[in-house]
Amino acid sequence: MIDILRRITREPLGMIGLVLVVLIVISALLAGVIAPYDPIELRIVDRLQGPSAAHLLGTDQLGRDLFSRVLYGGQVALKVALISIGAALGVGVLFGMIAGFGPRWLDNIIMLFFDTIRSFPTVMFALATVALVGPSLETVIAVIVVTTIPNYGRVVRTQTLSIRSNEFIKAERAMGASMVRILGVHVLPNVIGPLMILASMDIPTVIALEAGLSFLGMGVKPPTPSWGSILNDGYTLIRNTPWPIIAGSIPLVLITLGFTFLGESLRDLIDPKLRKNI
Amino acid sequence: MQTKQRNKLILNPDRRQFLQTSGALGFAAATGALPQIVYAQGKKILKVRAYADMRSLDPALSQGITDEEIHSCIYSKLIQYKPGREWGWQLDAAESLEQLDDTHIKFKLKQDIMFTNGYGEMTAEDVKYSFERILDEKVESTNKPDWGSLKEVVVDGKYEGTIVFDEPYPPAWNIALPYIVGNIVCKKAWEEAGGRIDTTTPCGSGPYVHKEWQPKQKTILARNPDWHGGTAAFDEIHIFPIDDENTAQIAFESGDIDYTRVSLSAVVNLKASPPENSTVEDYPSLYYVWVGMNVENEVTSNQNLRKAIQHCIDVPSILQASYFGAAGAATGIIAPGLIGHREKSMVPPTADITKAKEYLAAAGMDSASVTLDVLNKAANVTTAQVIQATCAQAGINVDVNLHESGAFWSLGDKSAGERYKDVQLILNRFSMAPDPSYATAWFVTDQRGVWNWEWYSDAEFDKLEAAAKANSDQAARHQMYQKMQDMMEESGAYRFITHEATPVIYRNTIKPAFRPDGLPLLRNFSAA
Amino acid sequence: MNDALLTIRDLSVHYHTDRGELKAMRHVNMDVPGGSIVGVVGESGCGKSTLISSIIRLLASNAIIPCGSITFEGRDLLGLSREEMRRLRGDRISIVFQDPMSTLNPVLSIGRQMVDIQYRSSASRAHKIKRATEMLASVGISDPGSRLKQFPHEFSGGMQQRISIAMALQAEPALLIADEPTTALDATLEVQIIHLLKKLQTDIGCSILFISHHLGVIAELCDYVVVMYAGEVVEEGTTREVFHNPAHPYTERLLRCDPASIATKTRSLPTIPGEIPDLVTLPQGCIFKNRCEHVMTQCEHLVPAWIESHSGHFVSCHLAAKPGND
Amino acid sequence: MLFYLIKRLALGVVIVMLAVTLLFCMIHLVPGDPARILLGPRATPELIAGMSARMGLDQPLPIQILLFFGNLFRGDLGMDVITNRPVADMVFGQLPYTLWLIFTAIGFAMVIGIPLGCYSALHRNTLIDRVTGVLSVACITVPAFVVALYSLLIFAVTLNWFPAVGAGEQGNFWDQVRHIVLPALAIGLSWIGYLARLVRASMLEVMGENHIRTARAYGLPERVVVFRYALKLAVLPTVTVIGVGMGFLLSAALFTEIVFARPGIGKLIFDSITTRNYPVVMGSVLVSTVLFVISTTLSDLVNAWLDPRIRSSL
Repeated sequence: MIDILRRITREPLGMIGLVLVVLIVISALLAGVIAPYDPIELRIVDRLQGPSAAHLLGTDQLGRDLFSRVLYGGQVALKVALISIGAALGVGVLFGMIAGFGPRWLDNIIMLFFDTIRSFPTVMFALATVALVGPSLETVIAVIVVTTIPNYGRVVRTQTLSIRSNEFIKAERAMGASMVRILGVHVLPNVIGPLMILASMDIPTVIALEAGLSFLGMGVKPPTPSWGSILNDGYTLIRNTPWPIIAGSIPLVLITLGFTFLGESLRDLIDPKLRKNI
Repeated sequence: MQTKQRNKLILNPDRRQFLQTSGALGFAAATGALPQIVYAQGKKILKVRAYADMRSLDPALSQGITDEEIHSCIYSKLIQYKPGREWGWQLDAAESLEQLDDTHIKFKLKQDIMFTNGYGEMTAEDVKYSFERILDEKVESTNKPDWGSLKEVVVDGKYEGTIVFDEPYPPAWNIALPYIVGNIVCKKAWEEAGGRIDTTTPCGSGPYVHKEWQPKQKTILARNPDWHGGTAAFDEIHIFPIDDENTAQIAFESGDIDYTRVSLSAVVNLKASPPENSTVEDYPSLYYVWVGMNVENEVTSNQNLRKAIQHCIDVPSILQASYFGAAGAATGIIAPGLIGHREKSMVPPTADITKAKEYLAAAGMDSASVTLDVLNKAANVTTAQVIQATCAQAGINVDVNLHESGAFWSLGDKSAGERYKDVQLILNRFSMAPDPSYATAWFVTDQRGVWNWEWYSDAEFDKLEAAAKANSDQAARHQMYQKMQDMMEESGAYRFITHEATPVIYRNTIKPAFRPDGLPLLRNFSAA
Repeated sequence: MNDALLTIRDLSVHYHTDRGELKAMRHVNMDVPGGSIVGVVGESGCGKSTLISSIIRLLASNAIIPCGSITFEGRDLLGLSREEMRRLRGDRISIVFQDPMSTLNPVLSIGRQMVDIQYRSSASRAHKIKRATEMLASVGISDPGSRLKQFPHEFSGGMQQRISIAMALQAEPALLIADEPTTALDATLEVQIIHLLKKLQTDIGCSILFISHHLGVIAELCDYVVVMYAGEVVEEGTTREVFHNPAHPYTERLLRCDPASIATKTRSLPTIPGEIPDLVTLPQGCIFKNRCEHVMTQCEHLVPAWIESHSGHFVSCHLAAKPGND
Repeated sequence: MLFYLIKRLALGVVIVMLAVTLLFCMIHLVPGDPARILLGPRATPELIAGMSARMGLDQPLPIQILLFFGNLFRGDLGMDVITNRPVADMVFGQLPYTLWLIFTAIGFAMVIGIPLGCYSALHRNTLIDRVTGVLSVACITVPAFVVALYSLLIFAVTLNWFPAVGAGEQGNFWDQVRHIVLPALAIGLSWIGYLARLVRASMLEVMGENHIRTARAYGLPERVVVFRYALKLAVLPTVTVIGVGMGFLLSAALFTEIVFARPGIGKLIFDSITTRNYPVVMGSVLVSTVLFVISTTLSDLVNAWLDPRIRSSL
């Protein structure tokens, strides 16, 4: 682990990625300490200001400090990303393994469901869900979980299938090893690497999705600060002042850069195919 | 942007009543179109924006202001709204029009008004058919209430007739004759079509004819060479449905259109540096935005709590934050310029936290927690957050629930389950036509659980509402409507916010024509 | 060995790594005489692959060559431009790789690949196809004409290796490098491939540099053998001399722990206790000292010299240098 | 091969039916009475009941589903109760605009993204690789609506190179082309970045494979090695991603159709969902899931065409 970290820091892009991710995570966690203002406190007299020493990224239409909102928005983004990807991973791994190791008919059914979910345009699924339960952080998370499960499930299934046909697994099954043991001991460790890489590259996608949903007015509840809702407000204000949309875009771009570079250098390091050049 | 779209459809249906759209910004407003004159291929073309796509060419099935903007170009009415800053009307197909008594209006058509496509001359029979079909159950017109107590139209001659009401119906002059249900269609053509039409029309008699509809792209109107009123100003009018106000403004700036409503947030900058060769103008609007409180809900049934909340809501802050200072505070549900408008509200626009705390104490509470349901449009969300912040100062915690439009508009619907009981505070916005009866109709006892989501009920209010609609004494009506708003406010179930505003921008190559509420009268647009 | 086709002198190759310079190959000397087969033997990590890569100049991007020369047909390969080197590859020097299943491009037909590598020739396409067909036939593939249209995955591993050999020899190179061409194959196939190579070598008259860890194959095929350990050549001589008279303890151990080597096929090199030293921080003295049964005091500090223990038989060991042994 | 196609299509039909059924159930649960919303506040209960009946909403759920499939079988997607037009006409009237938009966007993305990815992979860790890396990731992130808006402000308003809104004059091909450039770029930008990263990664992977070493060992010119031997393999994942990406593309199309006021199926779906115009929702969802099935099948076929290993496993 430490070895991998050390190797990442030797790659300029990996280093940038790591620094960005650490920076964003820390600033989100410490938002309460760093943020110069209360992110939900209104100061209507100070509304729609450009960047200044007092307000690094300016203020929004309610006079709230955008820099503080961006910092706190990081908490929402990370929460959405971690919870939804964690849950999607968990369910995806479970279903993927069942599909890979279970009987053929079960595999077919699960894959059919995965394909069905994927065939729905995400936005439509989100719209229907939001209409059903109303916009909130939990809704966003639920939508993301459901729509990303197939991604992980498929990877796990493929890995499981290939491991299943391995000689040593066959031998172990013949010796009566339980399914749970085989999955836990042989399959899980094999899929965890690729999944982690996939997940780290999915984090920005998920965060962007939250922003998109907020843009359609289907994101988090006010006054919770989220990058999507900052962008959303910014869009309607854009002919008045560009600052809110810029403030909303910056963290989104940074976190995507961070996780993508980190994910890619992880992959370059872990994937043996790429590694042999080193 | 978000706002735009989702509402659009909804808006249309009710053009009159509520508009939900985003509230402030704009989409809501049913603006229509914007023009620009293009002399392409030697043709003079007016290009305007509508906030939504056309739905029907049949006035009976008209679903809102966008449809009416088209209908008023291709059909004639006895009278039309007069462009300008004050509400008024002018003759169109009628040569004369006269209120005989409280329940009879006598009209005489101009001669030689020809329907297009060879359908012949317009007669009093056509007027009778057009008006009475609105009442016909089989036509299923949702615009039926606009005709109030219309009984029948009696034909007195080829060109003459009498409109007969069961009881006095003064709103006819404001919202029936010059508006949607006042459009005159050709009896013969409509009967041939089976009594109603959809998206093509057999004939019209207005300055323009309907040439083509490209769904979600544009509607094209072309000059009617045989128009009785002279020669229409443009060879063609192109109406583009554009939901998003940012996009509409960009379309204007890039020269794609000649006129549009613009968003309130852009107005300040536009006025400071308007695009070359264009004019920005402010018009008031008739929309009314208010916070309603459900008097039947366990929490908000406490009148003192409701009054505390009334005093907690700081309208000037909302006007700043959500409406960019471009709209004024509302004193009730009836906008300035209309009969029944109140000069001031009983609870001043500015919040009074001390008073709120007194009411809270009177309610026997030192703090409270309520929910506020809002439609997920930018302005509404901003408003909700201002309310949240000021209420917190008085110890009232407001939990904001966002809803997308489909869910929002069924919130208080008692036929859609039990959800209506959970409504506590609701930020609402209705549109209306220029007669006060249009506004008060929703707050009577019968409307509880339909559109009266506050469940406000007062026998005296109901009585006044019925009487005011049928009273032809304008001064008396004025007082009655003022009184009704007083009653609403006193109940504590309403906090009036604003009537919004309609800022428009147009190219100086055209001379636009607007109703006093800033909605375009396309048939009156001309080249500068 | 004077009129050698390929001469390697004092060749070192290092890799830049996170931990520092990895000295993968150090001061290697070697000759491949014309028309002969030279075997290179050693366990994995001994620098065999680096050796091949440096001859054909396809080293990884983090490799550097601090010293040495590679002379082929009188030209110093290290001094050639990339373009000149590229022209040499596949024409005068060809190579057959270890894992036949991944050697050929999976999405192009065999015929396409065999025609492509004749790009230097100005012959017509039909002629090139004919040439490819002949080559396939010569490596024992039946119905070569129609099989040209097939893709690698439609052939077995042994077949694919035959195709690789056909491709490598198509241009009748002067030097064929065979990098463990039989490791991935089973014993019967291995024998077939060995015989095929030998036959073709005779027909074409080329030299072969044959890399293997399988002593039996080396013994059967090669005229000369070079033993590598941890990036150094530790012994070199005729096959007969080295096998019957191993002068380096490492060679001795190799032969000893694989007594049946000539008959039995092994998947991996016979195991010798101990590990290869860290090539980033090289130990002082003899590189083999930590695993040597005969380790002596001078081995600790002194690098053994490269000496000719018999005529044409070179070794790098203090034992060989002992006066008594002379 | 034929068998495979038949199997795929049968599976596709099952997926579509499953999706539609799922949607029916969701619709059933979603609050908001479509008839009431469509007719507005002045509608009487009778009018609402009449419209509900016309939309088939007064039937029990299973009957609604059966009716839908029954009509579908006869090629009937139902009628839009608002404009009284067949839903099929509405959907197929809007579909071409979205398809052109998506194809153009993907075209941009492939023409720019694939070469960019190749270049980065072949010049790994150079300055240009890093700059394109940062740029392409940044492209991925910036939300389509922001790109759309700024491209309008820059190219339509300030520079006036392209028209701002709409899809152009019907029948005027050149005008339609001019209208598609900005929206296609707005969607395509993130795909340019995405494809560039993807191709870079798979190119790096392919370039590390043994057969590339073989090709080089035969002295094949680098040009041939890269474009004939490596690229074909490197684009395989791209094809799959584009095939599966149909859902994302439809979503992205929605945003640009809103901002550019373009006609299209994304907007049709969005509008009909928010107004609870269920017949239109069903029709357009059906078509979009069919699109997804077709595009994944197509991408599998293209992969099979490119990769003989897949071909022979079909």
